[in-house]
Amino acid sequence: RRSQQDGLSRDEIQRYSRQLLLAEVGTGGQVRLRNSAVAVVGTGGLGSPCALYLAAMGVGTLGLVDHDTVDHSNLHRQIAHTTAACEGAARKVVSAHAALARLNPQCRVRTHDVLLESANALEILRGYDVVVDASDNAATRYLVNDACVMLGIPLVSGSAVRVDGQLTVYNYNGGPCYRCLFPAPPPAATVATCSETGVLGVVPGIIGCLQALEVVKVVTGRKEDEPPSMLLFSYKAHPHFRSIKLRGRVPTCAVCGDAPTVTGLVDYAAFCGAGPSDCPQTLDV
Amino acid sequence: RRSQQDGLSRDEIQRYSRQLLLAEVGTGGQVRLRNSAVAVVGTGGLGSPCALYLAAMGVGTLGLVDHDTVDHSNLHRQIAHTTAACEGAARKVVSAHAALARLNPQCRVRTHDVLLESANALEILRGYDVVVDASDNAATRYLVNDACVMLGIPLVSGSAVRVDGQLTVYNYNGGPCYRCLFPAPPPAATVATCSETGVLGVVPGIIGCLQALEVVKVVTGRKEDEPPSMLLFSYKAHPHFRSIKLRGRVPTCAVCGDAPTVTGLVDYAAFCGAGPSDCPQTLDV
Amino acid sequence: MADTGAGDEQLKVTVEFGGGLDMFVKKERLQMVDGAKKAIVRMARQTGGKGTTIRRLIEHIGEDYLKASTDLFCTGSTLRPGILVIINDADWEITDDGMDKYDYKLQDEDEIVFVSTLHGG
Amino acid sequence: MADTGAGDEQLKVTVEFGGGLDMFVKKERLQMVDGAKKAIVRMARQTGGKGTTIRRLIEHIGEDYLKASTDLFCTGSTLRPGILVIINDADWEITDDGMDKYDYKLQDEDEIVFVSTLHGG
Ligand SMILES: [Zn+2]
Ligand SMILES: [Zn+2]
Repeated sequence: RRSQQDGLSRDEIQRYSRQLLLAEVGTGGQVRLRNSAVAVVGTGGLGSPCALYLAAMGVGTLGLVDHDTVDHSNLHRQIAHTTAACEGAARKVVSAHAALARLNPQCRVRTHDVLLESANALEILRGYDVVVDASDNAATRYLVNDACVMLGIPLVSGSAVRVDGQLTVYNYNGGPCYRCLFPAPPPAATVATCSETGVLGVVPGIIGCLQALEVVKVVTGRKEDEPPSMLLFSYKAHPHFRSIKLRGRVPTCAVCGDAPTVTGLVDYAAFCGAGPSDCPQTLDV
Repeated sequence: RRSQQDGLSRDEIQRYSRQLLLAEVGTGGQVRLRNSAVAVVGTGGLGSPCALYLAAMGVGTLGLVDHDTVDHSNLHRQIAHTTAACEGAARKVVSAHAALARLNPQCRVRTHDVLLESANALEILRGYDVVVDASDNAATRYLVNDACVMLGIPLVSGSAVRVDGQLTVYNYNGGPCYRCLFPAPPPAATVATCSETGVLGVVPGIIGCLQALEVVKVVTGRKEDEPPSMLLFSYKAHPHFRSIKLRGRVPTCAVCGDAPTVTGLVDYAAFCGAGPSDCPQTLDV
Repeated sequence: MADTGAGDEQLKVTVEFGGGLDMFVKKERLQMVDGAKKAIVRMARQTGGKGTTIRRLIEHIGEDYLKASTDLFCTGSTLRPGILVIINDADWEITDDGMDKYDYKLQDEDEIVFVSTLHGG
Repeated sequence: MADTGAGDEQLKVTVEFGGGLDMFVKKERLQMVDGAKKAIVRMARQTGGKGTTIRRLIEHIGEDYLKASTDLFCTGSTLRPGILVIINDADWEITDDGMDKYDYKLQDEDEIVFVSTLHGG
C-alpha cells in the first residue's frame, strides 16, 4: 500500500539535503524514513510538534488519530492548529493535516477522525511501523499499549501535565511495555480532575519533539544500541531532565508476558474507572 | 510603547486557561508574559519553534530579526515556514510573522528584516526584556552577546549542529556571558564548512522549545533559583541530555568583567575570521 | 529536620517527588537544593536489628511528610499504583533478584525519586 | 586498550567527545558503553612523581587518540579555543581556586567531557 523505493527524488534530495549530510541519517536513513508509516494518536499538545517534525524530517506516511475539535484553550500549546480553525470549530485531524500540508506536501497523511476504541484500534493501527502515543488519558494509554503489543509495533509514549513530562519507548527490543511498568491503573481519585490540572504550553512541545526523535531512532535502527530507559522532565527539577534505567520486559506481564491473560482488547474505561470521554476537558490537558 | 496592564482580557483568560491553573504561572505570571517583549535573533531551525511557543504561551511582543529568504533546504526543520513561502522566496521574518499570526493574532510582532550588525544591534535589541540567540554563526553570537551585556538584557542562547545541541542563559543573575566561557573565537579552520555540516531536523526543534522554556523562567522569575548551567544535548550520547554546572561571571571578561576592554560593538567578522555572510549556506545550518 | 540524632547511627537519603507528587508533601519538608525542591531524610541505619528498607522509608514519609489523605501516595508501606520508584537513576525493579523490591536496604546518600505516571498530553 | 599495566599504579577515566569532536578521534579508541561512545583511558597514576593532570591527559589524547591534524583539538597540552572541559558534570573553571585549570589532578573514575561549542541553528 505504500511505495518502497530505494532512491530519493530530486525534490527529496533538495528538501532533506541537510540530513543527507549526516552519518546518522544519510541516504539510507532518509529512504527508511520516507518508506515508513507512523501513527500519531492524539493531535494535541504532544501530537502537534511530533507530527510537524516527523513530516518535516521526511516520514513518508503519517496517520493522525483524534476525534476532537479545536478549542481556544488548546492554542497555547497545540501549535499545529490555528485561531481560524478554532473559530470554525474544525476537526483536529483536519486542522493538523492542513498544517502538515503547508509544511511538507510530500508527506502522505491519513486522518482517522474517530475515538480510538477497543473495537477499532487494531484495524486503525495495523500496518504502521511505529505508533506515537500522544493521547491524554489513562484508558487510551492502556488501549494503545495493548494494541501495539498485539500487533508487534514499537510504541513511543509521551505525556505532559502541569510542568512535567515523561517519555518512554515501549514494546521494543526486549524492553518493557506500559503494563510491565504499570500493571494496575491508578485509582481514579488520584488522577487530577480536569479543572485542577493545567499545562505549561511548551512542556508538551519539548516532549513531542523528543517523541519525534525517538521515532527517527527506531526507524533508522539507532535505538537498538540503547538499554530501556524513561526520560523524566520537570520544570521544577534541576537539571530538568533525568534519564532512568528501566526494567526489561516482565515475564509475568498480563499482555506481553510469557503467559498473557490479556489476549484481546478489553474494556479500558472499566479497567481504569474512567474512559476517554468521561471528562471532555481532559482532552485539553 | 507597550501596554503594561495588570489584568487579563476575557479572550486571554480563555486562551491561557490551562496555564492560569498552574502555580508556576497563574494570573501573575501570565500578565508578566503578556507585558514582556522578547527578541528572537534568527527565524530558522531554533527560532521557528521558539517563536511559535512564545507566541502560543502568551508573550505579548515578539521581535523577529532575520535577513534571509525561505529555501527548500530549510523546511526539514524550520517549521514556522511553508512550502508556499519557499516557492515565493518569501522573507523569513514575513513568513514567520504569518505563522505566528495564524496561531495567536494577539501576539504583537515586530519584524526586523535586516542583517544584525554592529551598526544596528543596540538600536534593534534595546528595550527587549529577553533576547533569544537563534542565530547560526560565531560572529553573530559574539555580537548578540556583547550587545546584551551593554544593554543589560539576559540572553537565552541555543545552538544546534548535526545531531548535537547546546543551551545556556548568559548575562543573567551573576552567571557568565558568552565571552566569559569563550574569550577567544575558534580558529576559522575548526568551524565545519557549510557543505560538510548538516542537522537532524528535530534537534533545533528540541533546543528551540527549551529556549522558549528558559524565556518563561526568566520572565516569571523562576530562573533566579538556578545556579548557572549549560544543557548539552546529543543524539549520540546516552542519556541524551547532560547538565553542566558553569562558572559564574569572570571578573577578567573583556566585555562583562570588572574592567572591560570591549565597551562598544566591534568588527565581529574580523574578530572571528568569518562574518555571517561569508558563507551564505551557513545560514541554513 | 525533625529526625536528627547521632550521626553514625543515621543514614541520609535525598528524596524527590515528581509527576505532581510534591503537591501532597508538606511544604516545610522540602528544601531548595541546587535549584530543585528535595527532602533530606535522616533515618536510623538499622530498624529492628536489620538494615533500614525502602518499605520503612515509605512508611516514614506516610507518617511525617504528607499533608493529608496519604492514600494518594501510599497505604501503610504499599505505594498506590502508578508510582515509579527510582533509586539512583534506576527503576527499583532492576535491583530485584527475586527479592521483594520493598526490601531494598537504603544506603547513605541514596537518591530516591517517587514519580507519578502522567496521562495527559 | 593500548595503555594497560599494573592495576594499582594506573587510574581509569572515561572520556567523551561532544559537539562533533568525536569526528577527530580514531574509531578504535571509542567503545559503546550504555548506548554512547566513550574512550576508557588508563594512565599512570603519577607522572614525574606527581599526580597525573588533565594537561597530561590532553597530551595523551593528542598523541594517541586523534586521527590526524591534532590542532583541531589541541596544540601540545593546550586546547584550541571553543572547547569546554567538563569534569564530572562541572565546567573545569569551577575547580579553579587560582589554580591553573590544566593542573587539575585526575581521580580514578573521573568522567571527562570535551565539547566543542556549536554556532549553528
Ligand atoms: Zn508488558
Ligand atoms: Zn563575560
